[in-house]
Amino acid sequence: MDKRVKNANEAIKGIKDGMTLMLGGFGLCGIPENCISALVEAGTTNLTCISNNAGVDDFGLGLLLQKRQIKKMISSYVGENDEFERQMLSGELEVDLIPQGSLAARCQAAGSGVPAFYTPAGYGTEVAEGKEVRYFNGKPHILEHALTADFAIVKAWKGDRYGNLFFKGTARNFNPLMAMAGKITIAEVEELVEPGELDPNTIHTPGIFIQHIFQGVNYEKRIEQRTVRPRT
Amino acid sequence: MDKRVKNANEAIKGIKDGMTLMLGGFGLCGIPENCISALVEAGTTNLTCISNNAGVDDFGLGLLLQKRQIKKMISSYVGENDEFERQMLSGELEVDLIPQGSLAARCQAAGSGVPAFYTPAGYGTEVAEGKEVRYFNGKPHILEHALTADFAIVKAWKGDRYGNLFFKGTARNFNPLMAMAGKITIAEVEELVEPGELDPNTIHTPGIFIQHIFQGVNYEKRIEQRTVRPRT
Amino acid sequence: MLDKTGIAKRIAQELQDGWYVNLGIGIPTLIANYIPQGISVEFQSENGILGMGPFPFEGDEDADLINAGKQTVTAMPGASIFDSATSFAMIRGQHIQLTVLGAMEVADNGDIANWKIPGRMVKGMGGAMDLVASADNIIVAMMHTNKRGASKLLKRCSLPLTGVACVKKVVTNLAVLDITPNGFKLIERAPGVSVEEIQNATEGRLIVEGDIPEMKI
Amino acid sequence: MLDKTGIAKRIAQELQDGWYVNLGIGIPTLIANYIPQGISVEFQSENGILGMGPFPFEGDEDADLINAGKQTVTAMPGASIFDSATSFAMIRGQHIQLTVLGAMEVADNGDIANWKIPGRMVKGMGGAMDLVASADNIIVAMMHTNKRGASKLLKRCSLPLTGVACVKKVVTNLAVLDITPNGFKLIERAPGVSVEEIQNATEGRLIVEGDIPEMKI
Repeated sequence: MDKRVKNANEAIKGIKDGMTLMLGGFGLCGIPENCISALVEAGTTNLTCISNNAGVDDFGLGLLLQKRQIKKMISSYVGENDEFERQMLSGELEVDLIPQGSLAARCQAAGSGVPAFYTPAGYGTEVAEGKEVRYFNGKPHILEHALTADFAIVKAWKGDRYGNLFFKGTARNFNPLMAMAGKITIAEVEELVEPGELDPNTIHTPGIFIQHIFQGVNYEKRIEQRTVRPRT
Repeated sequence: MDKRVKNANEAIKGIKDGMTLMLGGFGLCGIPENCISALVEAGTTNLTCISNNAGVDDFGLGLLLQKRQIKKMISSYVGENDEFERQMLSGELEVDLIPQGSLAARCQAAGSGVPAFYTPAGYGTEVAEGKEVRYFNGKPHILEHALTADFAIVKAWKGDRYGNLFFKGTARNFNPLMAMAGKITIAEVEELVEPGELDPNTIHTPGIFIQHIFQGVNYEKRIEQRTVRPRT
Repeated sequence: MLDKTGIAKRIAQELQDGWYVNLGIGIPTLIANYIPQGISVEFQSENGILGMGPFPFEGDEDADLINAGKQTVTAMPGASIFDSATSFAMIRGQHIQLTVLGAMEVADNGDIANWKIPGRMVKGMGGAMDLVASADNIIVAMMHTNKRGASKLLKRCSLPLTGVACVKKVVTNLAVLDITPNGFKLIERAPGVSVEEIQNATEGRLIVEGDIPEMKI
Repeated sequence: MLDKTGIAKRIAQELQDGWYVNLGIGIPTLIANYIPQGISVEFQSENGILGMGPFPFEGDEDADLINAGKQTVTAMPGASIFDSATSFAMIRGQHIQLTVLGAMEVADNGDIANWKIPGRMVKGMGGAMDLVASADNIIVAMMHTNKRGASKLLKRCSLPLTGVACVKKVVTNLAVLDITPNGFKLIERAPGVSVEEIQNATEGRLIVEGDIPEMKI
């Protein structure tokens, strides 16, 4: 059960032009920095990327947008990226915006073998167009389908060769859900530890969901909004 | 946010005859021993109990069955309890048997505001009778609904006054899911710790799902099948 | 007339002991600074934290601990961290007692629009559609009029909706208004603001019954 | 003819390196003792553990660490523990490569019955319905005939079904059989068992093509 690969370049080898990728992270928090860089380097194109956000102009998925490697984005919020907005408004980039909770639940559903579920989110809005509406307890809900991807790419704090993952703080976000949903899931970790070092009770993502794992390098972990209070 | 109550008797005060309860545990592992004892003592009757198993003849939910306090059981496996089987076959006890994964998912759905979802489990069997069938990717699925309860009663290893819970080993099982699903959720814990002692990254059940918490006493933690290998 | 801080202070008065609260980006975020004495509430941020504390001290900021506005935050004792599915389980499952968010437009039936201006601006709905579709208690915090002076309290939203008939209360720089079956009901005036000024700034149906008290901030 | 251990040993030959495996109660549990040399597999138990190890040493048993059969077990280095919803996410989401379970009856189209005898015995389906409805690779481990000598490999199940057209392979005390569109296809005979004996013990459609080799255990 040794799922280790050498680095990001080796991990993404199977990713081909035109594939659908899921990428963990919320804003720039918990994004798979190494794999994004490797994808920029590889020049893989025509990608459909499922990720809550689209990075900022010069970091995260913004790097792939700059190079026009992304054909379509599936996200919930893209407000921090001018290049994204430009490509979208000009029609160069296809965009599917979906409610954040539905995005999370659709990934989880895919990983869980649940093909579809009902949610109240988006009823009566553009998001509901073309979707089945059904009432439960007198309240309208829409049918949402599981969302899967050829590859899911997630980033954890610690992991072991079995693929077990532990996330730190709010860098967890979509990562465990996308890890479940990918047909193949790549995990990059800040620290690769020996099996048994992670307490089985506190593993966030059991290794069964992971196919490739490696210890990343040079994490920048950029902060989007550095808000502090003065020491008094 | 102090959710502490003194003991099981105080915790179950709101439970009335005829209510629906969820009780965590798998077999005798992770069952809320203190609250079950308190319910036996209180003599609350006509209960509908949702629990994966029904205990054994003289422990766990078996104690409530002995006293005929349960009108209906909703479970997935009841093979360890002769009194249960007797009451069921004689018609004294209503029983709704549902697939274990559907039971877990229906609790989780209730706690998550998802009123219904599709699952392949049970298609073509008695379980599917009267349920909507729909094909996804060419495969038949049935529609299952969220399952809620007036009270959920769960048992954790450690917890704090905010209601945050940490489970040990496979005593976790249904407990976190039922904790989400109860209109009111009672948590009994082996050890009540100070807020901050539990690492926020490793809390299994965030306190938001819990209404009452107490430190239980005299845990028996009976083992159903003591299987060992000799030391060589 | 209130400034943004004033709006936050007024909404803070709505908080009740033991509530779990989700605060949106912008004015709502400020509310955390004005929790009334003697009550205890917990803040949930939909990116996966409950028990969010104030901004960290300079030098303590952690890239792995942010709120939904991508700002560095801290975790209070008793905080918990979870994935996005669990976070929205809390939201969709109605485990949160109060949701406060900003808006571009609110209609007098409780419709809200805050995620898109067709052809001009698309930020995305983020978690707002889940929040407004699920929460029982939604307060909108916003300016009464937009930059061009036009009312944001309308008969009907002109922008794409975020949710239908969901807003319960609106607190603006001019007034506190409840959403009722008959439209916006004026509850309080901002200090120094007349009923007439509020009427002039409100395009939707406005109900004014009896004496309208001035807010106490 | 095989005993229960023999059935477990024969099924163990089907294991492949890197597989995640769910073993049901009874004969399937024994398979864990006969993993072929040089391959690494991980056992999942649906009550919430992956990387299950052997029974604990005397005195080390922990009431909080059991398998789906309620037996005390151990966790291997690299094990993980999770709630029941995550456990069935693994199962339903097809993250498990092999499921082995017992049965009362199997039909020649792959139907399986193993949870109920109307009016006489009801243990419940436990996780079996989720497992058989989800898994691509299901092997049934059972005796070829019941206690009264009647075949358990049938044209049609007489008992309430657990799942439809899902079993891929059956390993009994007499034979290894694949489920094909035309019925049970005889693959191997147990040591010392003739094709005729298998034919006599099989009520469902049985395909016998060419020479049927004897199992190597």
